[in-house]
Amino acid sequence: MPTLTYREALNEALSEEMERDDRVMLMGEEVAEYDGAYKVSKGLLKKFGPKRIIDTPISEAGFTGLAIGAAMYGLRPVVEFMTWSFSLVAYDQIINNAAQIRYMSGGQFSIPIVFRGSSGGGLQVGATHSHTPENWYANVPGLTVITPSFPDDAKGLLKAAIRSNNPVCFLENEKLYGYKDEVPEGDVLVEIGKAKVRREGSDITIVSNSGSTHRALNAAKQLEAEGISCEVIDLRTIKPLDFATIAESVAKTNRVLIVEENKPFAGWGAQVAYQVQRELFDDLDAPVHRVTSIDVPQPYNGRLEQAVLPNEERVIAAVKEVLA
Amino acid sequence: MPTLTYREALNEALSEEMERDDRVMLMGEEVAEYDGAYKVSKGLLKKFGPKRIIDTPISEAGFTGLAIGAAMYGLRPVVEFMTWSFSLVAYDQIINNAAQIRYMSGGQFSIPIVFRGSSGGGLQVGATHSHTPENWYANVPGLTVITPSFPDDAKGLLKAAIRSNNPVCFLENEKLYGYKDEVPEGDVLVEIGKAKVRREGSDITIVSNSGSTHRALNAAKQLEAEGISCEVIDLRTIKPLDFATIAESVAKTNRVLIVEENKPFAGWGAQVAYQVQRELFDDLDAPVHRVTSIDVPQPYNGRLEQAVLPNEERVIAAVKEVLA
Amino acid sequence: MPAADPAVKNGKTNASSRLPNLQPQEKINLFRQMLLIRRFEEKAKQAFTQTKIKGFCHLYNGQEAVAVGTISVLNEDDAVITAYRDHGHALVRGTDPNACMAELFGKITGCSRGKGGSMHFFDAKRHFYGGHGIVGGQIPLGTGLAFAQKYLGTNRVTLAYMGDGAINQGGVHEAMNLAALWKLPVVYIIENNEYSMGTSIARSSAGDPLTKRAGAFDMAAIQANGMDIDDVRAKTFEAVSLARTESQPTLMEIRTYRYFGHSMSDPGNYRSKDEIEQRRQSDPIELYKTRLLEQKVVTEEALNAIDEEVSAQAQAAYDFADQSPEPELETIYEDIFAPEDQIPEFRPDLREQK
Amino acid sequence: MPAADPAVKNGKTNASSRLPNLQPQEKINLFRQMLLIRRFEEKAKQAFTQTKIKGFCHLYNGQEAVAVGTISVLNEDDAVITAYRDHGHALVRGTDPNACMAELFGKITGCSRGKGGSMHFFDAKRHFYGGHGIVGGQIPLGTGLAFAQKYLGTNRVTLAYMGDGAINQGGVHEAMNLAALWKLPVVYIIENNEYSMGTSIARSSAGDPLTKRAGAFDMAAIQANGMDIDDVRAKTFEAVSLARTESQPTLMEIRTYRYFGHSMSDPGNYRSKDEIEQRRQSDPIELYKTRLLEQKVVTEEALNAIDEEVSAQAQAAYDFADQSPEPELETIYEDIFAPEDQIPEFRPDLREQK
Ligand SMILES: Cc1ncc(C[n+]2csc(CCOP(=O)(O)OP(=O)(O)O)c2C)c(N)n1
Ligand SMILES: Cc1ncc(C[n+]2csc(CCOP(=O)(O)OP(=O)(O)O)c2C)c(N)n1
Ligand SMILES: [Mg+2]
Ligand SMILES: [Mg+2]
Repeated sequence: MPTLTYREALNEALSEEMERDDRVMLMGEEVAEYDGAYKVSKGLLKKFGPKRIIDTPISEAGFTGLAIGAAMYGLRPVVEFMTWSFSLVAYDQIINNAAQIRYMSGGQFSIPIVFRGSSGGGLQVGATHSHTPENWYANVPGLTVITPSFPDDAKGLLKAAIRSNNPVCFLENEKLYGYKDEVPEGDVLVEIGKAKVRREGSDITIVSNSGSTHRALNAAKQLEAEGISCEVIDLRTIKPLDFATIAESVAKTNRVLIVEENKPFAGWGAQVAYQVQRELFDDLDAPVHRVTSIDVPQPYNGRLEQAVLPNEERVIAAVKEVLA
Repeated sequence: MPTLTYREALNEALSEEMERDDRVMLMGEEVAEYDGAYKVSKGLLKKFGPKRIIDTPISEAGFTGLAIGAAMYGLRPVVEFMTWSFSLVAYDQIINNAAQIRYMSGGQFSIPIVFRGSSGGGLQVGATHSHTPENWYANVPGLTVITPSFPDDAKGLLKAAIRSNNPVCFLENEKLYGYKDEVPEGDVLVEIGKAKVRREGSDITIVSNSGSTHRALNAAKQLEAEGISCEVIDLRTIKPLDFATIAESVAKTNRVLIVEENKPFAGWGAQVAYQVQRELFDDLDAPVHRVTSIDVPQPYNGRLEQAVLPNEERVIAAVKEVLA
Repeated sequence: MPAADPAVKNGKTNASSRLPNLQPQEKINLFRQMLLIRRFEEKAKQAFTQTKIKGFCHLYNGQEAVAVGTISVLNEDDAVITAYRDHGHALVRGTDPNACMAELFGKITGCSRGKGGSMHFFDAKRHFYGGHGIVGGQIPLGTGLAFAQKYLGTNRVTLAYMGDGAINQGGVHEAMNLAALWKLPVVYIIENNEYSMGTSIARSSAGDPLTKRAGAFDMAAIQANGMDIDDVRAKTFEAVSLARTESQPTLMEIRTYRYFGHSMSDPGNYRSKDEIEQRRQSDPIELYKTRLLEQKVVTEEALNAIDEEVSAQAQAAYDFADQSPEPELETIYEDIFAPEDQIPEFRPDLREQK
Repeated sequence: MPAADPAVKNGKTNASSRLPNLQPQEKINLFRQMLLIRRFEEKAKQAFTQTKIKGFCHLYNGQEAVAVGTISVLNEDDAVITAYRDHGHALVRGTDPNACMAELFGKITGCSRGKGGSMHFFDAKRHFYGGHGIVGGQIPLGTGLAFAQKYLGTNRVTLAYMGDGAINQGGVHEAMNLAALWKLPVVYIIENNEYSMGTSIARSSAGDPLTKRAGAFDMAAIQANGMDIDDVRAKTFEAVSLARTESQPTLMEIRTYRYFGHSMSDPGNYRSKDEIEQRRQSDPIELYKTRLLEQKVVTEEALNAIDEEVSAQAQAAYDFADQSPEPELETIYEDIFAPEDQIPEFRPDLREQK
């Protein structure tokens, strides 16, 4: 299998889907002539031309709304937010229009659109640029939220998202763009709404997503040396949640730790915790724990930021606490 | 004790605090000459003049940001969103600026500001106008979220919010504006961050807020006839959460139901459920359940909307399920 | 009402052909459409008072010449999108009055299956893209319709309506910049009825007239007298031609007036009865009626017959709505997601959610 | 660089007094300030390359005359707010270069205690209101500063800066409408360096020149040549006077240029070396140096001595930052909430959160 970076995998997904369907177009700041702020769209302008790869002014509310309107009309836009932190100025368009127009119109208009871009902290870009807005979108009826952790999923899920006839929020992770791994060749889709066991284990189930999956896996490796066997579930899709995969794992481990970069109060991990105790109450040998970001805005200083994020040390400590 | 409507209680709070401190001013659409879309600011223009009671254009991002800037400069603005649903176009200003500037500036600037307005569904105004955005704000470090259910709390908490030196999201409930109840006279504050047991009981703890508290209380009354004794905790403040009051109650009842109008996925109730199972695992005789809105956009039709909301029937059924 | 300023244009040529003269029957039809809106809304008003209609209900009374005049110069497959004051636009686009009234009543036979209500009418078949509740939010959407029309090479255009208050939303400016920059075939229409709820335009908007907002983006702009349907038609025709032949956007400001409150819930104390009474003197329907009679296009009797017809239509709509069934509770779970056809369905049954 | 258009004003009178002639020492001081910014940022550039500075770091190189010229006509207690390209503004406002560099290094001695970084400088004492990372987000804030200045009767004014790309944010238009409507003492300054990241202004903004955006709101507007500090001063003085004496806002467009990439991470392939080289010919510091020498205000040796001084200052700032301690981990929990003094504290200890 060829090895690609997460960035290249996304790029391939875009390129293949644009090739397949000329209603698909990409729009965002610096996506065309600059090849994307994070180079995800590298080479696409050359390949597809300025009609389909479109640089926008810094007008997120405007071009997000524009793309939703275009989707109502039958196009299948991919909107890049340079980072998801900048989607906040377009929040209304995503919530009220992308998510709701189909319902409000009694099903007359579909909104086949993908909102995508980098997200998350860890690169010392400060509080305004480091949001992890999964739950702000996952809470909203009508939206699907995807957060891939590995190149294969990045590619396969983005392709699926573009083929979905409904609005998808696709949150990439800036820290992972350079991450390299095997990606199956060709037209391989990954199913939306399916979690993946990225590591098998028997003592505890760790549920995570995006960058946190990597922290969980690293922690699991270290814990193995201490004789603790962790099963790591990468959610991949945050909403809809693949509860079946979690349940299967918990039936085996009877213990759950959630690792998420979301700020703690009503992050998606709270929802997972709720469902686990609700559905699997009798399976649980210990309460569900969470390792989340600390409930403060993101500091610039690197050491502080690392401490705010759900780092491996905290994951290891939490695993031991759940097992205690 | 005099009897006031929720609306009048809010009006008194505004009036008294503006009288006390002339840095307090009110700004929003139709708050002045129109006396407020829901008449919460009735008479205030006459009393305080156009310098302090200010009608704005329909520019939520603009005047929200303006008010935050004014707060940085030492004013204590109260910003009325005609409804919280319209705050979505100002989301960035609230999240990135109101909540974060103090932190990013290393503590140099405080943002003493109150964002307030009506929220919630139930009045058949459709999906764009019926949001219950508690968790979109409560998830954000730096913000305090208050949702009063009764006139006394509406007054006492709004007064406290205005006197806080930090940004507060104060979510009123359109359905409650006309609700009448006793309100202590004079300068009585209610503590932010403290829940209140609105009904004592021994079989189950119901945790709720805002309009849902009333539904919970009605359900509790009906259940009493069937010999089921419900304790109803009105959170009042969503964040920070008063976990102590919940814990005390659960120690007695060992069972918890959460009733919230939030859409279910990672609503604030998920956070409460997480904390309950985490901290009170051994106290629990049954999993925590939630009654939330159904995970669909708000329909216009009244019968459908009532079914989408956490109505009393659903609360009663859920209580019985938890007790089963 | 103040005379509309002469057309303001920012140095754009107008390559349009001439607005064709109307046949008598076409004129009568314009009259009929305006009157249908009025009679329809009188029924709606009554139904609201009877609490058969709930939520917010914004009447178009007084503004009828705008929707009828502007849409009359469109082709059937051009796109229309507007705000929450949308009954007129839907009716003119051809949405069945029965379906419109049924939507107000929240019935399953409504044009949005009872899910949208007054503010959220939709009719895909008739290229009516809503009915939008968030002030200004429809303007980026409308710009996107025009974007898609151009992308797909349709030679169609979009009319995107907003109120005078909506012009102060940031997204509106962002969209206008995009349309000017990318040369999109969209006509922005400000229905300037001088008030946003209780706020007069002087208290909400710097820059007079509002067409100056187009100047910021070197965009064409034009004003029309919204009480005179012929003026509305002529000016809209220019703008639509610019959009269709040169793919250039225009900002239109159409001066109009609403006689009733902002919505049914508004007592309207911010303006005097005198002011309203005075404005009623230049009622667009009366004005056009007089003109048609002067032109001897039609007799008074014929017009009265039309009134009876459309009144009957409105009553029939009321009856239809009233007798239509409520949506089944099951419909709560419908219309959220379009069925998938390129990937497997992946959404769990919400009914099973706990 | 293209000559700046003559001042564009929308029919506003200018009741200002005359801009006072500068004393030689004052002129030299302007030179010193510009050079300090440049030398400071050269050090910052070096430190970034050494990975002592992280995240995004946007240099002001080439634009120095804008911050120095505009702020030079302010009183000390007037307010300044800008975007993420904020090093120059902070230094001119008087923020200690050591504190600025330490902020870039993320140290506790930084002007935001290491929490803000390059994009989020703040200095309350010197009326510097940041340093803001969201494009355009600072413009409503700056409008609010001016609102408060007026509300409190201070007779102070606010300068609110943004880039040419920021002008396309909706909130910027909303704020300008508010300022014009409510007559707020704010001067909006577009630092038009012709690019927003890699996007040239022609590809981002309809309407040329950008001062037309003010016309939409009947707001005063004026252009200045940002390479010529004297022109910047003269035009800013007019705008500030209008704000101070008549409480009227102005939109300024100052034409400038940045020599380096958008941020340290930008290779800058979207423009040619030739273009940059050509622009460097009208470098604001060199230009002013030549002028001062021509005016015989100062000798070349004296200017060289100043260069040595500010270079030493920059080096000292680097050393200070390098040697400053990291913030304690405990500081994570500080600066979130202002202490309460009118109500009881009500927030639980975050350290105990699980
Ligand atoms: C973003 C937003 N803010 C506020 C409202 C509440 N609101 C609905 S209509 C309206 C007035 C709009 O006036 P205008 O644009 O002139 O349109 P008109 O009602 O006159 O047709 C307001 C403030 C809203 N729906 N959306
Ligand atoms: C809302 C938002 N969108 C996008 C960005 C990313 N971004 C940062 S700076 C920038 C370009 C801004 O250009 P301009 O306003 O001209 O300022 P300059 O960098 O030239 O000083 C962009 C797109 C952001 N920070 N905020
Ligand atoms: Mg209006
Ligand atoms: Mg620029």
